[in-house]
Amino acid sequence: MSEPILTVQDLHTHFFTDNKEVPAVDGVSIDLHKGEVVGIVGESGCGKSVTSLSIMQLVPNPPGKIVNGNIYFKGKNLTDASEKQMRKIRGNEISMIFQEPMTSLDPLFTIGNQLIEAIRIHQKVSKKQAKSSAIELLNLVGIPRASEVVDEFPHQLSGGMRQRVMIAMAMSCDPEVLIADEPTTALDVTIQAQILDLMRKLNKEKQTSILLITHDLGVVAEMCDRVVVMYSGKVVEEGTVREILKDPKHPYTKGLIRSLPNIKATDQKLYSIPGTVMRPSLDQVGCRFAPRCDYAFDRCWEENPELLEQDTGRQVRCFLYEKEIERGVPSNDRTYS
Amino acid sequence: MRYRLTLFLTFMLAITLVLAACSGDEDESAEEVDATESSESDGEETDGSEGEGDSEASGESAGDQVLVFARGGDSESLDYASTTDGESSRVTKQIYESLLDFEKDSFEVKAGLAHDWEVSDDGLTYTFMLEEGVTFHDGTDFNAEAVKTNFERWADPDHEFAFTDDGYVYSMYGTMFGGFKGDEGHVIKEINVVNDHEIEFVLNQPLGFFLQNMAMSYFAITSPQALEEHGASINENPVGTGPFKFVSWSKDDSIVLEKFEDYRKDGLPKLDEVIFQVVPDNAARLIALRSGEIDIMDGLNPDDAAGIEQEESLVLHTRAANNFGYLGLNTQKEPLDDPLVRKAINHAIDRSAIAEALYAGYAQPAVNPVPPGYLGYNDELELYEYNLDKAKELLAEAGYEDGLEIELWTMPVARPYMPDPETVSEIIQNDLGKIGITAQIVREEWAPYLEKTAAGEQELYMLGWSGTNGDPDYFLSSLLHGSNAGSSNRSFYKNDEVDKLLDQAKRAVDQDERADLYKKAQEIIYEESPMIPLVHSEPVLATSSDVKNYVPHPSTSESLAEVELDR
Amino acid sequence: MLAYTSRRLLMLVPVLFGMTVITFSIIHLIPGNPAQTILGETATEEAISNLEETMGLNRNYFIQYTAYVGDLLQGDLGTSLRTKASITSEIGPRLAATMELTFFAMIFAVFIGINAGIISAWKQNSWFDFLAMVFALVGVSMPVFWLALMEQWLFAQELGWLPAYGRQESRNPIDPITHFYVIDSILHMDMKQLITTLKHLVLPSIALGTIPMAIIARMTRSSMLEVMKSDYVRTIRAKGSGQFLVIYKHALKNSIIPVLTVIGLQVGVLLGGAILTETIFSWPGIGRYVYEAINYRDYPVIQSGILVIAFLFVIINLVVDLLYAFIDPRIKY
Amino acid sequence: MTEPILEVSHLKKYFDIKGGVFGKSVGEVKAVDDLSFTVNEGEILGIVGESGCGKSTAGKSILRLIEPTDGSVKFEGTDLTDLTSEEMRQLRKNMQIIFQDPYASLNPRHKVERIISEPLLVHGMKSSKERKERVKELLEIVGLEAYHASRYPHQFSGGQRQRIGIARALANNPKLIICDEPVSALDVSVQSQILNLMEELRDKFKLTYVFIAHDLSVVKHISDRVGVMYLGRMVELTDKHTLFEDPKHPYTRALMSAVPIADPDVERERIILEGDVPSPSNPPTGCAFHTRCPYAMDICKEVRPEFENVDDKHLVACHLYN
Repeated sequence: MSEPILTVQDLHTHFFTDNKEVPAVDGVSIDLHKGEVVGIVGESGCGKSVTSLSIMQLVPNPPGKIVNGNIYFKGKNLTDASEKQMRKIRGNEISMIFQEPMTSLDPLFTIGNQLIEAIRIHQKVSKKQAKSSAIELLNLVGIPRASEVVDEFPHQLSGGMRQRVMIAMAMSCDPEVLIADEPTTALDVTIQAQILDLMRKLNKEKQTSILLITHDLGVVAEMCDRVVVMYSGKVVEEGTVREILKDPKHPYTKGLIRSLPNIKATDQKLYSIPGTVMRPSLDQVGCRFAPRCDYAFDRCWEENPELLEQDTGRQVRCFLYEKEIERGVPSNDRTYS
Repeated sequence: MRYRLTLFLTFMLAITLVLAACSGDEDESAEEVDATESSESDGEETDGSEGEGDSEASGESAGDQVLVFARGGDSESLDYASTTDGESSRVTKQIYESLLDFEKDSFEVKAGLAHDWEVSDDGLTYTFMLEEGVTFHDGTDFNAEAVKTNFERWADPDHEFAFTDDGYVYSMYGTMFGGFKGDEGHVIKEINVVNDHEIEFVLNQPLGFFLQNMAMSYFAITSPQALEEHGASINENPVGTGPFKFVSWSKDDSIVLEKFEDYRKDGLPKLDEVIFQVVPDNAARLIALRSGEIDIMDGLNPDDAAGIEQEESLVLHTRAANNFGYLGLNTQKEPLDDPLVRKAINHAIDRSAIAEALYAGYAQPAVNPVPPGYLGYNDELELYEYNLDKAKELLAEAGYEDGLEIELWTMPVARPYMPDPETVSEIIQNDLGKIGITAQIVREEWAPYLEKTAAGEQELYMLGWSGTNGDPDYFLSSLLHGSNAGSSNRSFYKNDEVDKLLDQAKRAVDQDERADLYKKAQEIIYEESPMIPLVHSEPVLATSSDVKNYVPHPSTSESLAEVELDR
Repeated sequence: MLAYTSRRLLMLVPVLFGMTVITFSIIHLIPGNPAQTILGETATEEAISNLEETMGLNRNYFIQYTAYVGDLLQGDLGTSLRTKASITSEIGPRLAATMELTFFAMIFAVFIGINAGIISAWKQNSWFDFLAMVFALVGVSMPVFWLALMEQWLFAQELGWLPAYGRQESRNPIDPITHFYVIDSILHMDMKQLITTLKHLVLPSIALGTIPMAIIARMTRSSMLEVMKSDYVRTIRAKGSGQFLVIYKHALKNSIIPVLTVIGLQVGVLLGGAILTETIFSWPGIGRYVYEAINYRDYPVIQSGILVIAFLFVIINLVVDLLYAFIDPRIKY
Repeated sequence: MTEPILEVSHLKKYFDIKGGVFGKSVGEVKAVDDLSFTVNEGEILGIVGESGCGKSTAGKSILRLIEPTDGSVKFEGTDLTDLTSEEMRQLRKNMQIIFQDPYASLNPRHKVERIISEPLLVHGMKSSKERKERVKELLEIVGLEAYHASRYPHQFSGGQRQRIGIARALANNPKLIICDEPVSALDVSVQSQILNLMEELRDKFKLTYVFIAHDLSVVKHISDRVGVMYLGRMVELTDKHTLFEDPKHPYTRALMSAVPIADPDVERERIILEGDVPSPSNPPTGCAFHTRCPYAMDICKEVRPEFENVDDKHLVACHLYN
């Protein structure tokens, strides 16, 4: 495989509130290759959104700050980039769409105005040209009556339509990387299907790399090539989508999959992970999942497990697999993509 | 769109700041601009008065003889006879003239539009010889017919120029001449035009202060043609014979008068322009005076007066007293019907403390219910001594050695003679307490206060009186004549002897005789103490030291004809 | 928008009716005989009954009210008892004076207030933010008369830069056309007069505008902080736009709505409540007109003044509401 | 089967749209439009649909938390729509509701103790000691600790708050609970805890649920029968196995195919519906779904299909089956 287009290396983003330092992202590393769709999965508070904002250098500061780590985009380290350099990258080479299409558009400006703005920030085109490309973009993302919609305001559109507008905006400069932060969570299933379809199409046609942040394993299964599972600010497992869903290794991933009510499954009692999600903390010693883990043993409480890596790229952060991986036990097939 | 507006606002603010900053050298540059400017504005002004362009230009170049007189409030009306407002007569005094005039600093009568006058021995016929060759500002001639028209206008509500339907009431005429046409007490029987320059007033009964009245600014002469032309809006378009003619009035702001070139006295007026400027706030007015924006400021805070005296560029003036505030005693009510109690109270009030507390010393403790300097002011009487022992003695004599309780009604509004009624009532309450009188302060709204005191519901009460024509009758009769009990005599004082003296004085023509009669009346009043005069306030004002020949008149209205600026 | 506007205009009718009832009642609510109150201590009984007759005070309330409203509808506010002049013609120039002052005071307040609020929000917790907010707090609690006198003392007396009083130089008055002197001096093509007029506006505008400025600054700041946290601001930043665009285009427009409410209210307050400033700076405005009418118990003027101020207040708030609808497309017309 | 505990027939809820110069009503939003179904004792009826289909409005109208426009709701034979508000208040003891957002539905200024004991007080438990006991008991039932009673809502996680909401609903031993999206705000791992809890409680207290949700897999997991709503109407209703194995209505089918499944091996035909749900203020004529239906026929545009039995106890509103 070629060089990754985007590399997150040992990222630490901490939040400083009320004399407390919260390591929201605690040593996360992710690679994203050209044309690839990588999912970051985890429950709320696991640090997946902060990771994406860190890549864009949009973590609200204060209270948040990247305290350590590097983010390489096409070889350039974004953590060293100035605000001005970042502005050239944002929306141009790396775009982002957000979870809440209802609130992510400025309610006081027309769709067209906001799209034109996005275009004209990065491209020297006239307003008229920008408007026609805005209409083109709206057509591209499947908005009917695009030439009318440009002059409408966000509140006149449904959630699905707004998310399409967000995608159009994100695609306006043909970015190489699209970061989608829970793009369909707020949408209905039938609309979610439309949006996922659209994103897949863009990925195939324009070879846009997508970093898809979601809590929905179903969405992951439909969209992603590789998956990173996060828990409490740390990556606990990484692998291909098949590896993760069919052969989860980390007890957390396992629990997560088992606790899903499955539309195809029969009536048995759902499995549930006991306890509640642990907020990241600097004081924490040992594995962060230990308090909820069925397999936890003494060592888990005392020592922080390292991320173990197989040469296939499969990674797990769990003491249970130390031996297995040392022995080089092959994982399930790697052909799936 | 939003930030285009912001940019506009930035621009506006920048301009304002630049204006503020570059004002230092504005004067020189203004000169240059003015040359081109005035020619331009001349061309554009079509309906302005003819002389305006010239006077403005000359005003600019001469610059000096434009006097700004700053005062606290605007004039009510420039029709002097239909108002009693001092700020109005201050201005009309410059525009209009009466048949007679007062001396510069007193109420002594001198010639006005009439250079001479004769009184018949019975005091019923007054003949005035009028100045010849006098014209009104509108160019029409001043003559006896004009005088007659004016007096008839005031006397007869049905007169074509009375403007009764527009709310015009000539209350001062009614007060001074005993009522209006057809009223029983109306003193003017007929007015006869002898010839163009001689006019004769025939009275029903003698009126001791008739000449005094003729000098009042309330009875000045308006051009009959202007009355014809302006009708009821004569109050905004005054046309008289005075040293200055009216130019413009911007309400609550300024009244501009300019020199009347054809003024009957040669060489007068000296000023080219007079501007009466309203600057309501005392402190702001003083700042404006110090910064040279104004030349005369009326209504100085007594507290600031001492400071002015130190400043070289400013001159402090005092206006002679023309009013007094008093503590009234309802002589019909027990225990105030006893003169001993009244005298006891009179001895217990510390007038100097009041004068000091309220006027920083710019007031005189009052002896008589007439201001000093008035005809017949009795200067032989001495101030009731502030003597608590004597007061207690008198109280004991009256049978109140154990003290008594009494109501003290306090005014709800400030008046020139009583700038802070609340404080005065507290001082009085405190003083009375010292001799065992417990005073209960009663507060009423202004209208009920006036109605109830006129009805005699009060015991002790506070009020005051301000002079108009400078005649003692206006004080003594109004306040203490038995016939006025229940209206202006709220002490309900009835003393036949005093009434008789006042009536005689009102009818007497000889001024010395009148003075004697008033002095006698004051003696009795002094002894009986129906009211306790507190203080005569002496208003202070300041001018820039450039202002010459300025003499404040006790009536508040002085002619500025002789004033000049020396800078 | 048209339907919304006309609906709002229709809603004015009962408001105006209520206003006339209140102003009409003023004269009958004071204790004692109004005629006595008006005429004061030297009034004769005859004068009192004359005045009652002229003012129609002896007729029944309903007839008086009908006559009052009838006159109002013809644009006749009555006659001032004190000056005997038509109130309609007297009130015009004063209204112009007040409106001109209010306009400039609000420009000052809005410009400084909004910008200070924006910068404070932008540089939250910086020294500027700290200073600006301390200043705003002081501004809100500073007595207007004190500020005004300090201004006069410093800029008029000590430095001599700016005039202490009035709308124009006493020695060189303007020939009024509209009574908005800034407009008048432009109409006269008189640059010098314009400069003079503007110079006269500086100190009173600052005195009058300081409290609204402080209120607007605080309001803008908190409103901006709220908006800056919003999702769409994040979106705009993710598009790669600079702070200036974010703040002056998007955040400002979004945060202006609560600020607009404050501006509307403050304009109303300034129109009616500028008595102190108008007195100290000798500004012949409507506040002083009514205040003096109260002193002289000139009831027709009090009634009309209050009515006009209330009317303006209602109109301004109507304009503010229409502006909301103009700025925010979500408001249903 | 036993008598139905709840019988909803022809329930309608229209909201007025205000507008024009005088703010008159210029139209209606037909949030719930002629909804009929029954719920048997001890049963869990799931209601699914996308946002705006009227499922939450239906839930609230049943309890008369908002007044229905028309139709009747019978609870154990009593018609709720005829009751006075006082009678209704009495009856609410037996019928409770749990909301989606546990945080918004708990007063943030009250302690848990007060939140749970309030319905007890309302329904006549005067003794404060008794109430304390009951609160403790309820907290334990929903898997919390007794000491939690003295805390404020913000001190809890989302799942714990939903447990508090459930405890409050259970306070007066209701027979019927309407669950309005009770787990959709929760994380997956917590969601399963709550679902399990709800199932346990149903068995333990013989509860009946009307379970409103948009997540098909959740509904399928918990329900006995499932109704599918579209634009204020029920389009299909049957027991869950039949529904999920043999969905009849084209909308139901599309809905099911749209649910992503967390299994990369599952291959299926996906039906992607065009466009959005039409506005309920201006619903299409005839069958409301015809604008997006891949099988739409001419009749669908004109005639509104009846909601009738197709197979045994399988109600469908579609012209394809009539």
